Amino acid sequence: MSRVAWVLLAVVVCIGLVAPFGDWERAMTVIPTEAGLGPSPGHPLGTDHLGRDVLARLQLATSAFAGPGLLACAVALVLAVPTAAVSAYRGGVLGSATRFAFTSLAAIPRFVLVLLVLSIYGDSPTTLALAVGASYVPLLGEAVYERIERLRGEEYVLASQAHGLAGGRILWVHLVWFACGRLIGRHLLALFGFYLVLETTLSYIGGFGVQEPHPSWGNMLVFEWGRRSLVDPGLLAPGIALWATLALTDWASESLGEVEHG
Amino acid sequence: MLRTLLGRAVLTVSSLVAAATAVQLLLWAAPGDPIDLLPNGAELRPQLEAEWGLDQPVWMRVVTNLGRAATGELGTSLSYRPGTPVTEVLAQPALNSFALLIASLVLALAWSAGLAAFTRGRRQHTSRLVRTLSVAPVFLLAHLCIHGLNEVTWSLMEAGTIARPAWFALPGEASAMRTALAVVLLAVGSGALADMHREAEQALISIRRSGFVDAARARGEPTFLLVARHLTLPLASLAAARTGFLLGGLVVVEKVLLINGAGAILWQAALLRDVPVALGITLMAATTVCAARLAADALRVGIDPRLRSQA
Amino acid sequence: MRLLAVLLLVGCGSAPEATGPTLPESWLEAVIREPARFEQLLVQTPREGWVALHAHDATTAYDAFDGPNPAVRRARARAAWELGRVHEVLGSLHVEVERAYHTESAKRPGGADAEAPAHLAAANACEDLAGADALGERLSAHRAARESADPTALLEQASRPVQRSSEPAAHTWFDPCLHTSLAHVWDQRALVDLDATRWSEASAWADGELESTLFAAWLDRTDLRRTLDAERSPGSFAAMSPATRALGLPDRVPGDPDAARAEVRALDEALDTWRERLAIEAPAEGATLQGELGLFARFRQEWLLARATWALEEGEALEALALLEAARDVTARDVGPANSPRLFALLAAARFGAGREREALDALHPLSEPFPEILGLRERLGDLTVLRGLTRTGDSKEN
Amino acid sequence: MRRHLMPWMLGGALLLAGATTAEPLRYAEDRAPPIVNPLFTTTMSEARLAELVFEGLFTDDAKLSSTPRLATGLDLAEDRMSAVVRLKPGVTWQDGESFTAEDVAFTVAAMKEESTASTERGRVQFIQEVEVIDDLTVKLTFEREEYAPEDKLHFKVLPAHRFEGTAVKRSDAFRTQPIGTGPYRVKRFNDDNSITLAKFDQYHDSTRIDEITMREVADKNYQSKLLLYESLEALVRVLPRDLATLQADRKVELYPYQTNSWWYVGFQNNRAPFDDERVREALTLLVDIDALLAPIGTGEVVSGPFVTSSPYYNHEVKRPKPDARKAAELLTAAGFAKSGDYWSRDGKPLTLKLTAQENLETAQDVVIALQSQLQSQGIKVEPTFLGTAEWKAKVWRERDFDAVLSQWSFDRSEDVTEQFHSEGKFNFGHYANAEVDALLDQAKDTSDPQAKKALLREVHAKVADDHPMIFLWTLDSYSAISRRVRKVVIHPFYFFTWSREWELK
Repeated sequence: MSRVAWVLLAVVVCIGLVAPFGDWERAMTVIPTEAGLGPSPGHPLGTDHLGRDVLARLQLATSAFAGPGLLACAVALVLAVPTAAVSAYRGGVLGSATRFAFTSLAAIPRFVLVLLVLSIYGDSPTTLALAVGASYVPLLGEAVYERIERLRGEEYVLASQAHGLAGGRILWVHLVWFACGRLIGRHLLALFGFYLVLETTLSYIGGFGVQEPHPSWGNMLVFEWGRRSLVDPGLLAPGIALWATLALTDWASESLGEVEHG
Repeated sequence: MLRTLLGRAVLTVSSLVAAATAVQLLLWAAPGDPIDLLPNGAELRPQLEAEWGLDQPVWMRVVTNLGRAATGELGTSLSYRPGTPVTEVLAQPALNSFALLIASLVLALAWSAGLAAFTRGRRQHTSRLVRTLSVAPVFLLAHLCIHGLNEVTWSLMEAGTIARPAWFALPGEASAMRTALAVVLLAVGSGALADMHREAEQALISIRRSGFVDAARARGEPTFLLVARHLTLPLASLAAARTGFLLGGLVVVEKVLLINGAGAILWQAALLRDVPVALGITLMAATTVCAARLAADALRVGIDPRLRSQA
Repeated sequence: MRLLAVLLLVGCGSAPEATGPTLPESWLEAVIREPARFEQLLVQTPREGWVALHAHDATTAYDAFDGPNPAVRRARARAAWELGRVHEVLGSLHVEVERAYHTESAKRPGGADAEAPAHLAAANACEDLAGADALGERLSAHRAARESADPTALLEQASRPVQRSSEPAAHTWFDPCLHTSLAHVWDQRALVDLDATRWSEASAWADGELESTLFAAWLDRTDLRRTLDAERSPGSFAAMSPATRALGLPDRVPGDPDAARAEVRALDEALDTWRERLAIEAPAEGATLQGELGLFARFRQEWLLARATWALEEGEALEALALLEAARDVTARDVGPANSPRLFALLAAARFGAGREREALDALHPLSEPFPEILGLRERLGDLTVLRGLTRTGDSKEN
Repeated sequence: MRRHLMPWMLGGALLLAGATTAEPLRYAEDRAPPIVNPLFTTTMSEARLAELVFEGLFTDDAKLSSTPRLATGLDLAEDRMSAVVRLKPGVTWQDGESFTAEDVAFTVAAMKEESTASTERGRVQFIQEVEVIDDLTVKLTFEREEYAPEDKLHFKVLPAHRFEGTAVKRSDAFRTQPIGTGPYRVKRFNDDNSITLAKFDQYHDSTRIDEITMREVADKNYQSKLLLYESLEALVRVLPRDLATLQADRKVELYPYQTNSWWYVGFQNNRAPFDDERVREALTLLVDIDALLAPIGTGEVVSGPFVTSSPYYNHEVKRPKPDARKAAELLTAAGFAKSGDYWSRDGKPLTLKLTAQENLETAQDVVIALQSQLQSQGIKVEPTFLGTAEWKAKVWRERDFDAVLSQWSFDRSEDVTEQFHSEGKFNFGHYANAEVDALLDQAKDTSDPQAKKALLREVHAKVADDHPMIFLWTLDSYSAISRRVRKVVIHPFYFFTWSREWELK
């Protein structure tokens, strides 16, 4: 089940990454004569009230979260994992200082922090990606720190130190890659899901995030609401696509699941 | 016992101060002059320069602001409610948001504990169903609920089966129905219920497998009360951890359901770049999270005899 | 006159049944229950005439209904009657505008407008053209048109002002009696087809079958005959007809717009129940005819126009305005099957009566395409609007 | 125990305001008026709200001629250069103070005050001096002979005692606690941008509806749904798209409310490249206006600054037809060349930064359609949507834009001087044409209606020829009011002038 989820998720992300370079004339051109059409072979999901093809816009909307979402994951990975790993492995003052930093930053709810950053630094996809990535650092850092600190005292770590293996190799290969690999993977998937939720929320409520005429699943939902009957697929398509993609991230993370021991 | 509690309190307060400093630095580190950010910046420049003390070095500004915040003086709103002090702007809305938060926290805990007891690590399908339902973002659930509810109620009213409910379609004042909807959505949406259910389930499993429960079962005593008492501890720390997430969801729920809360005001303030109000709300959110952590620690020390003996 | 009207009312107070009115004689039931009669009518009389009349294009309808056969002549009288009504309303409006213009300009700087002869603003100056010598050579055109019932000469001169003096500014003055004469011409043409000289003698009109009643405000022939005998003004035919009383409408409260709106709602309810009953009982083809031609909507509008004319004749502008705004199909912008030209003419007259000259201009705008001769009235009404606005400071806002 | 606790907590703690006793009249606007201060009224929603809270010396009666309101009468001097106005005794402001001649003098001074920069200054230009004779009498001296000064004394009177001086600032505290003499006082500014107005008990006249609530509902089709749900009693502007459903509905009555308004895309005429008339004309020729109008409804395309039914509309000036070839010629003449798929000049593509009002749904549709059209013609369009406060700052005061999409509404005199005179206060695009200035001045002074019509038709022709704006259309505009509201008569511009007579069953 989760393998299928991974494949589908990869497809969505690929469309999102490739989309900005494609020619999305059908998604952006306003053709009043074709306004508000129902599903038809030419327009599988019909057209919105300005005559733009809904399916094309649905695909183009993936570029609103695919690229920036991965950027946010990269930022979180780069900022959180090394600091947490090194400070957990060293321990001592550095360890408790990093731990204190993580707990204090975690005191500010992520959504509030992102909104604050947007209001100060302006509202562009890169700023949003950086803000979301940075706001996730405490959560990821805390998880990695806790696990490595617990494993530091394990026999096999002490044994490899005794064998004279280089400290760095032990830390990065054994501890971070083998022990925390799945944990970090799960967190990054959750972060990608969080970025998707945040981006669609911002563009749904308006004022921030992707604005019309550029499509996002959030603003597409608002744009057509009230103009068509509830049963029309073109109306709920953005909502269903959003829900399905989030479900995919959740099922995919099942394959990275671990049995919590003890 | 008192000493560990005091230690924890100092740690939490200092992390709150650190968080507040980080947020202030965020503002002063912004490129250019923060006053240019404001739409009516030019008009307010003299008043702001004095109030924010732009001439002083950054750390001095941070210290003075923290001093003022400690005494509860958060400056005046610039563009959201120009001229009114932030504390006055946030008084009533903060109360509404707080009540909403507590209600949804309690509801989420109740449901996740109930579900955990029901699934107990076995019923995989139910947990996957809960996860799939809960993964939907709060705004999408709110959107579907409002419009679905309106359409269904309207068709029922037109068919004459029900009278016109008071809360129906944009009532005059906030209605119990809309608040109830907000609480439910906050407790369920954006993965809240799924995460809490998983953690509650793991806590329940570990307690049931632990030694003293087996011993009690051997003695034939009812284990339910024992398990319940020991479950409160992980649930408390779970609640403290989830407060941060729920506060984030609160902003969305209040904005979409038009509830007069601090979250909705944060959105407006961010849009209007009303920095003092936005900082004020961020500070309040951070304080709530730290207070929740402190409460969870106090509860842990209070209940768990082992911790008490170590002190 | 008033006594006769009351008599009419008392005479037919039949209580309407619960399932809505049953008027088997009415043209609505005739067309919907027996579509064959409608088809037969289209065979007997020229089809294009009825298509044009349905589309409120009375001039084309008048030319299409050509032939000696009495049924065709009765149909042609219908077209002439429609045009007569439009011009009758526009004619009286133009005279009122002229009079208001003179009284207002007298109060303004520079005194009354010297160009336009004041006596032409008298109430009935254009009716009998007695004192209309100021019209100069136009007067002979008027007299010739009224005798020969041929409007072409008048229509050609319609867009040229009677007088244009160069200094100080190009002062133009249009012939205020144009529409009144056109109304006379078309009424005369209609009466000629009905072998009568006055409307009260035109009871032959009621002898006709469907051609006298189709798309009209009166529901059946007896309705038409009673209205003709009641010597009411031609514009308000059927306003008080017994058949429509059978629809169970509340009595008229003179001058009360809310009562008028309640009357319209009662009419809507009665027509809805009637249409739903007919939709069940009538053959499918009849129902499709009603759907395509919008027969009930047509009757509703025609009756409301007659009812509004009656209110206007009694000087109740706000009451007429309420009826006309309810009569208008707001989704159709121009003159066509959905909106009669009479509606826009009456709307302009009612708004002018309520002191709203600028909004009266809005109402006349859709008529400028089908009735280009309305240019004179629109210019004069524009003059009056500007005159009344001279002493005001303009106010403009966004959105 | 926990389950039982929940409903009580929800019901008790969170139910905020108590149930209101009287049934309010609830009407919806697209945008809530940010400022309730007649000195700075710029939008129709503000003018409508001011009509409920404030009053002028005179007002319009049902036949739209002037009738006394705060005044009881006016004696015009022999030489028509001055007039003595007697005020109505026993009138109190909504804060209990009594209304005196001092307030009239203050209002005129505040409007004329340079630093206040009031948008209403044009309406008191004709008064040279105001002299307070006693508490209830004031003498006005005019700049020129006046024939019916009461027609010009409809501006709203403000309470002198609520202001420090005649130089009033926009952010003056009055904006959040407005005090008038009108039938309703502002009871509460709610946080969902709705405003509750309660009946003013000591009002010097009668009014029948106890409470009026103004709600901001930006989403147009939700507005008409709310009316059908009976959550609203009145909609000020109905979209043409909803006319069919509302007309068929038995609970709602439609009233025409045209306000002589027309939509436009206004260029900033003193900012390159839009200072070059050829560029402006080229852009006008690249736009298919009918295709822009189709998605938002039915209306009529205009070729100049008047609606087609106006006495000043010049029917000889034909509306521009899309002509890509001529546009290309004009652009090349202006030094642009089409490289790749965009027109550009010395390396920079021709970009139109189009500013429009935020969450005004119809405006958003027009901006998207316009961007799509121009994009396919090789012009880059960057839309920005501004909130009300930002719009006022950016467009009205700083005039910092390439092009704006907006709509002007006019009362019966359709006076376009403020928009097209080089010194006009609302001339955001810095349009300046000496001939047009002369024509407008002559039209203001003339007393011959036919001369005024000819002059303003000439203005229409000249402005259309200069292309300071793309004139779009005038929409069919109706307001929909529930049938529970009785005795409804709407003022063609200010809407609420006779709301005193309305009744709510």
